[in-house]
Amino acid sequence: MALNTLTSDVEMRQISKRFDAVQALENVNLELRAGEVHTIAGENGSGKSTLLKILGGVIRPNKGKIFIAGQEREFNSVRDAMKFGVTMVSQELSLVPNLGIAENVFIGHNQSKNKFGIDWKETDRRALEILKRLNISVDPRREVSTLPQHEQQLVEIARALSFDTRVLLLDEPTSSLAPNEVEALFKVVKQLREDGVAVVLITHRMSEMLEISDRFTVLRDGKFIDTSDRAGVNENWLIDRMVLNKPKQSAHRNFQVSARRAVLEVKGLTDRAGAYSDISFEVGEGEIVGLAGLAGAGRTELVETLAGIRQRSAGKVFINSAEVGTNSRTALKSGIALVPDDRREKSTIHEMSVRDNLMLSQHKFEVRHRSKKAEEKIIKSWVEKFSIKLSGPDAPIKSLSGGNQQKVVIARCLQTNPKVLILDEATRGVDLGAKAEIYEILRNLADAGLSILVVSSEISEIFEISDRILVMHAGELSANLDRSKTNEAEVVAAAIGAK
Amino acid sequence: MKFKLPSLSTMPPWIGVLVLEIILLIVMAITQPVFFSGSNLSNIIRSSAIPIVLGIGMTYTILTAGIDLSVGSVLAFSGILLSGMVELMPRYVAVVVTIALVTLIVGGINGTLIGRLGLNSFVITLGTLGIFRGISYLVTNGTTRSIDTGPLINKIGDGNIGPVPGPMIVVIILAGISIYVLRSTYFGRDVYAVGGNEFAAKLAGIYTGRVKMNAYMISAFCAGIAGIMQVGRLSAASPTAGVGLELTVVAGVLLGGTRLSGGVGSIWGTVIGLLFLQTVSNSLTIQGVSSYWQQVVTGVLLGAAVLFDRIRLELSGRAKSKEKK
Amino acid sequence: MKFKLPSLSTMPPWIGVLVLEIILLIVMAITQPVFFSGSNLSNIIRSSAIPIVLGIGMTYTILTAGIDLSVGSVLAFSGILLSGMVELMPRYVAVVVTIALVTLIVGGINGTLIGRLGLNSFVITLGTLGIFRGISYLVTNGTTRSIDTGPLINKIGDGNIGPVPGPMIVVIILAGISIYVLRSTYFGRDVYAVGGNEFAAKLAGIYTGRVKMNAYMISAFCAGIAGIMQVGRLSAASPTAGVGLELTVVAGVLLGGTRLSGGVGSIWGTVIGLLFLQTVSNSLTIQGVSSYWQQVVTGVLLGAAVLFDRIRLELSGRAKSKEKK
Amino acid sequence: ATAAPKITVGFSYPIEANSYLKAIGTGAQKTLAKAGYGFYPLDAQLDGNKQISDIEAMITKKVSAMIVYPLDSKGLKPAMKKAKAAGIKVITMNYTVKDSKKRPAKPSLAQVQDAFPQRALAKAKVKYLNKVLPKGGNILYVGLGFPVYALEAHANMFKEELAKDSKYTYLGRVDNMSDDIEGGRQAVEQALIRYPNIDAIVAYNDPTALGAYAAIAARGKIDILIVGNQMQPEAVTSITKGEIDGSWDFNPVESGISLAELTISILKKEPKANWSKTIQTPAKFYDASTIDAFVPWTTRTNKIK
Ligand SMILES: Nc1ncnc2c1ncn2[C@@H]1O[C@H](COP(=O)(O)OP(=O)(O)OP(=O)(O)O)[C@@H](O)[C@H]1O
Ligand SMILES: Nc1ncnc2c1ncn2[C@@H]1O[C@H](COP(=O)(O)OP(=O)(O)OP(=O)(O)O)[C@@H](O)[C@H]1O
Ligand SMILES: [Mg+2]
Ligand SMILES: [Mg+2]
Repeated sequence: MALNTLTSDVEMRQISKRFDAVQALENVNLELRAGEVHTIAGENGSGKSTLLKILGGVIRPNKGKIFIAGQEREFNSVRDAMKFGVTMVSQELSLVPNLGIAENVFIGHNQSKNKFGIDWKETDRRALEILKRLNISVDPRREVSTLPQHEQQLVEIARALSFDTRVLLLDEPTSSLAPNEVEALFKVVKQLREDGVAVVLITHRMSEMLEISDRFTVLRDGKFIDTSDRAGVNENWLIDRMVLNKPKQSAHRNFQVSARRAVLEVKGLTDRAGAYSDISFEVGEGEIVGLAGLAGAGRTELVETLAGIRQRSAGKVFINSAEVGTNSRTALKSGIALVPDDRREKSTIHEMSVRDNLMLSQHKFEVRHRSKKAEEKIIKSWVEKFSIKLSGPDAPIKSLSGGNQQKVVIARCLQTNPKVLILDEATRGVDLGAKAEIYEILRNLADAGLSILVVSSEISEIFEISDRILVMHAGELSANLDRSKTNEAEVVAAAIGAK
Repeated sequence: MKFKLPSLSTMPPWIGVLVLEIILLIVMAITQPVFFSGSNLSNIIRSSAIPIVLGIGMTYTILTAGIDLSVGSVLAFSGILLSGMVELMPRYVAVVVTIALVTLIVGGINGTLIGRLGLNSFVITLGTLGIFRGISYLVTNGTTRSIDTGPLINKIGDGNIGPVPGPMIVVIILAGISIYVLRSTYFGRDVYAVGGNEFAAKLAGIYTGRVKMNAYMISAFCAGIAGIMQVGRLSAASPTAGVGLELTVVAGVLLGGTRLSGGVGSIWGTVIGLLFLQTVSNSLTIQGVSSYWQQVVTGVLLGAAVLFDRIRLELSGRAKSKEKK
Repeated sequence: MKFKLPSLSTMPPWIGVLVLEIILLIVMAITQPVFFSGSNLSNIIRSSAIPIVLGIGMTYTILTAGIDLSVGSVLAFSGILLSGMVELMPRYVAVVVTIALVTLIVGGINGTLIGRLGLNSFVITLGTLGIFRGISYLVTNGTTRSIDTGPLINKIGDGNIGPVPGPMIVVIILAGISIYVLRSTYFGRDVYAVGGNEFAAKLAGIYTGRVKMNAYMISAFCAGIAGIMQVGRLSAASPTAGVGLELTVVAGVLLGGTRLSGGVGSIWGTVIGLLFLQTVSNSLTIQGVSSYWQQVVTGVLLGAAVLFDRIRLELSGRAKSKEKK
Repeated sequence: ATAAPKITVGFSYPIEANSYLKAIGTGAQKTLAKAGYGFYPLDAQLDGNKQISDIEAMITKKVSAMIVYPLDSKGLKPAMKKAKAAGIKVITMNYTVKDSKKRPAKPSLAQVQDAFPQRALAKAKVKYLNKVLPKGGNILYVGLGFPVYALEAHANMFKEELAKDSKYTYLGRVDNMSDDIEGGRQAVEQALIRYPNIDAIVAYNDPTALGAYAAIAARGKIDILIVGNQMQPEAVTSITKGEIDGSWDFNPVESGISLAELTISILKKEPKANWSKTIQTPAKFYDASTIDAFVPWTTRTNKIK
């Protein structure tokens, strides 16, 4: 074995980690070779992130050993891991919101210095260089808190690339990225592989892992299941190992677009801060409308305005011909419920229980008693309906895996008896099984007459779920298409503004 | 029958303070038997009642990720308002009117500026602290007014109701209601939600501004009651009452495990935290520790209390995984 | 040549306070011409120097999402330490030794407990507040000690260096260094990172505990210097110096736009915020406003200052779109 | 090696970190010790509720008598009544702030008054001004920024007495907001701007006078008379150097001795005629010419043996 190969060989042996009641990892093994892309596959909550965090020095295992180039090493801090060239992009965005982009890229290890201290010009230049590899051009001094989510994700990846890395850990780096951004990222990853870096990738998108990986390790319920080279792996191999019960693939619905009356009508809506302008469309009863577009098109802003959480400068919204109020409470009352795009920041309250999170949109006269019994009955029904995995209704929401948290948020919205349910990137970071379950839930709800608006950056998802497709480009509605009469090329063309 | 102790990590955060309190009580029991006389225990309870009542209100505001520094001066303002009211109307009416006015005026100002307009709670309530202290001085020209409290006000602030100290009854009622409100009502849940994640709370249809406003109204309400209790205790309304009390109250609330960043905390913690501070002060006095040493020892015990909680988390191994936040 | 005004939304947050300060100056210029006499302006600068020096240290701790309530009593402790040191060694050595000791002892305690062990900064520094106040009383038995300051200490705290007030030089040096450190050094940026998102900072390999520790060391260092300045100003070391000063300092820092939740703020803001508070106090006395009314008016102006900043954001339309956070 | 004293007397300070109050306490303590009584001092640290707790603690500790310098005599009444009901003799300092030798209101059995409530002090101050400013002048009073009765009573009496002498103009009053030297300095600095023609500054205590001196010295304008009050130890050298022109020794040690002697008489059940009254401690004036005759408080307390 060549010397340089040896130096970045990593082995994790018999790793176990316990959080309170949850055994997140149990005797898991992972072996990384220099110059490979290694995918860790598994359902939500199977322990993928925990494994990466241990290798990244973020948390310490209860048991198990880490070997770097055959030497046993103990990682007590991120700094320790960095010493051995381990760099990590964590699943949760971890940028410093009020600092600039370039600064976030080089946070903690800025080497640009002149005789007056930090050389900001040089810092900007080097940051732009890395960002260019990822195909984005932004003002390097801009505060990251003003960036949309996908660009924040890219900044975070750029941060990892700014290190002299031997082992790169990427925990769901693509979940919020647009296809062209994923492409740019993969190009960089391939280059790193050429350079002998070991890259660990986590993603829930089957196509992505199959496209780029050289090796696969599958986890289930915190246990090591299997590992294999690319050659032995296909979609079925993965699904067999990741899940116990295969999700059923349901067919498209037959839905007559023009057949039913409009439930949601949007007329001339314009954002106060200018993210979109003059938007008009309708959603019919029992209809599922997909809202496609490139990241940054203004879809999130649009649906947040519909939900009454963002200010408009013009336009009106109607539900069943009655005008909808402009704050979130009245919007909810009129029947608009939104599942927002950022679970961590926008929808769950981490310190509260599942019960409180699920019942959060139930508003009675405020000092009214909440009947525990009645609430538990409601929760039980949702838990059964959506097969949410939890230890009990009073378990903290943060103890649930991402997919299960998302189901709780959807249940919260449905519990308000909405007339229109809006989902913004609702399956982001959700595993295959849960995704299929959510689609199934949505179809059943639509069949029962609920109008649904689905915002998604994944064209395949848009096509899988929608009856009709709206496309936004640069803050304007650029197309309104019947799913059965269109194709992906047409949607993409509308999204990039090519008429 | 089996009784299972909760694991270290699932214990409430005020358990460290409680353990320290118990150690303190044991030390006192051994060294100063007089400490456990009925009258001394009653003294501790009586003198901690006012900070606890303020602390209950403070817990609401800190839970919403704010703070109310005005409580000490509002306590004085309430007493002085009462001294005016008792001359115009029967005492029990005066009590109700005073509390109502304090709640509306002070709660209204703090609540509107912080809740509705979203201004910085620290600066705003530091402002109202000055305003109501100044008004109290101006109205009374700095002098204490004797008040013939009558049985009602006296019982609330100082006397016994049956065999039980009146202030203790007030604390039990207020704490009981607050525990219920925070745990089992829609409003209580909204308080935690607003402090935990304001955007999510707003999206879920919670009127976050109104919830915060109400928190400051409740804090003013509690300060209003504390003001009446203070009058009962002094048989007088003093414009200097409660100077500097806000820091003690905040310290007690934080000792009880309520997070200054909002969303986490409990009334139980507040009661125990403030009871602890009062026990420390009483114990040191009974021990005959000089006042200069008292300040030093109290400072050390504050540190010990938070260190204790840290050690508990460290032992339970949860501390490491909590690094995230 | 063209000069473009920054848009409302990109102005620094202390702009509201600055505008209010300017309005105040104009009002004073019209109603009380003596206000603008050289000696009065020098008074304002001299008397605001100590809070500003404390505020500079406080800015570091608040930027890391903490707080240092001990500054007022550490100021007293530093003066008393100096009063002992000047008897043992030459004055300039005594000054250096005093500041070094204060930094190591106080900064070491606060920094270790808060930075290394991650304990609650509010409770810990309230504890050290009591500890160092108590020690100051114990050492002096509560009495003020006269000190023959000599030219060095006098100049630092009170005198002129050339035509410029000495305290102003101290402020300029400390503020200048801090502006540089916070803007252009790794440590400075780490301070912002730790306060802005501790998890992210840790993930970036920053030793967050060490950064916080250093912030409390710097705060103690500043309090040490402020203690020397206080001695220079009064030719005496008093154990009661700086009682209650911590709240004023925090208020000034927050007025200057530093966020209590950490990660956002500037030394410029702190200087302007504390200068504003001192100008208010000076103006009200010059206007002949009674001390009771002064408290009321100061309270109102605190509210006005944050309201001003709010109005600016509202006008710039950014306030609404920033609701997210 | 003496056995623990059986009879203990409590002493409630409004704040111990004040050299004047501390001298009263020490004077009382030593006098009591000489007579074989124990001493149990407690410090309210300017907090009215703490003073109530302190009195309650004294009841718990079953002191035989307590000497109380109330922060707020009205607000402390209920607590003192409880002490009385528990059979504890209550002796006070500055309980009433009227210039009168009548016996104090219940539950205080007897009290000592210092010079603050005595009109004689206000009169003496105007007399002193007549001596040093015979042609008259503009007078500034520096008071305390938060209310303390005895001080306010004195401030008013001084204003009244000054008004009787038309040579003098009462310019106004500024306040020391923090009751320390720094507060005195800031108040006077600002006053010097507002009133450019001050001839004399009359301060409520010596730390404030020291602050006034610091303010004036910083302006380099030293032709203003500074009249101190209370003769705190830190002022003595300033008077020697002529920085402060004069101050009144309030004789706190003697006040303390009087308090202790009253207490002893009461505990020994001496005839009521001997103690049922108000003892007014006189103040004595010192300036640079007489300061050498001043006996420091600590020397006086050390003499009690
Ligand atoms: N800090 C924590 N405290 C308590 N439980 C935790 C914590 N972190 C993770 N867990 C639990 O450990 C298990 C594994 O979590 P992990 O985040 O590693 O899953 P994952 O495979 O990355 O899932 P996903 O695909 O949803 O990201 C889950 O049950 C999770 O709820
Ligand atoms: N806080 C903000 N301040 C300024 N501009 C913003 C802010 N948030 C978003 N924008 C801008 O608004 C536009 C649309 O934002 P966003 O990317 O969230 O829309 P989207 O189409 O929903 O994209 P995504 O698929 O990432 O959710 C972008 O140009 C973005 O840069
Ligand atoms: Mg994960
Ligand atoms: Mg979006």
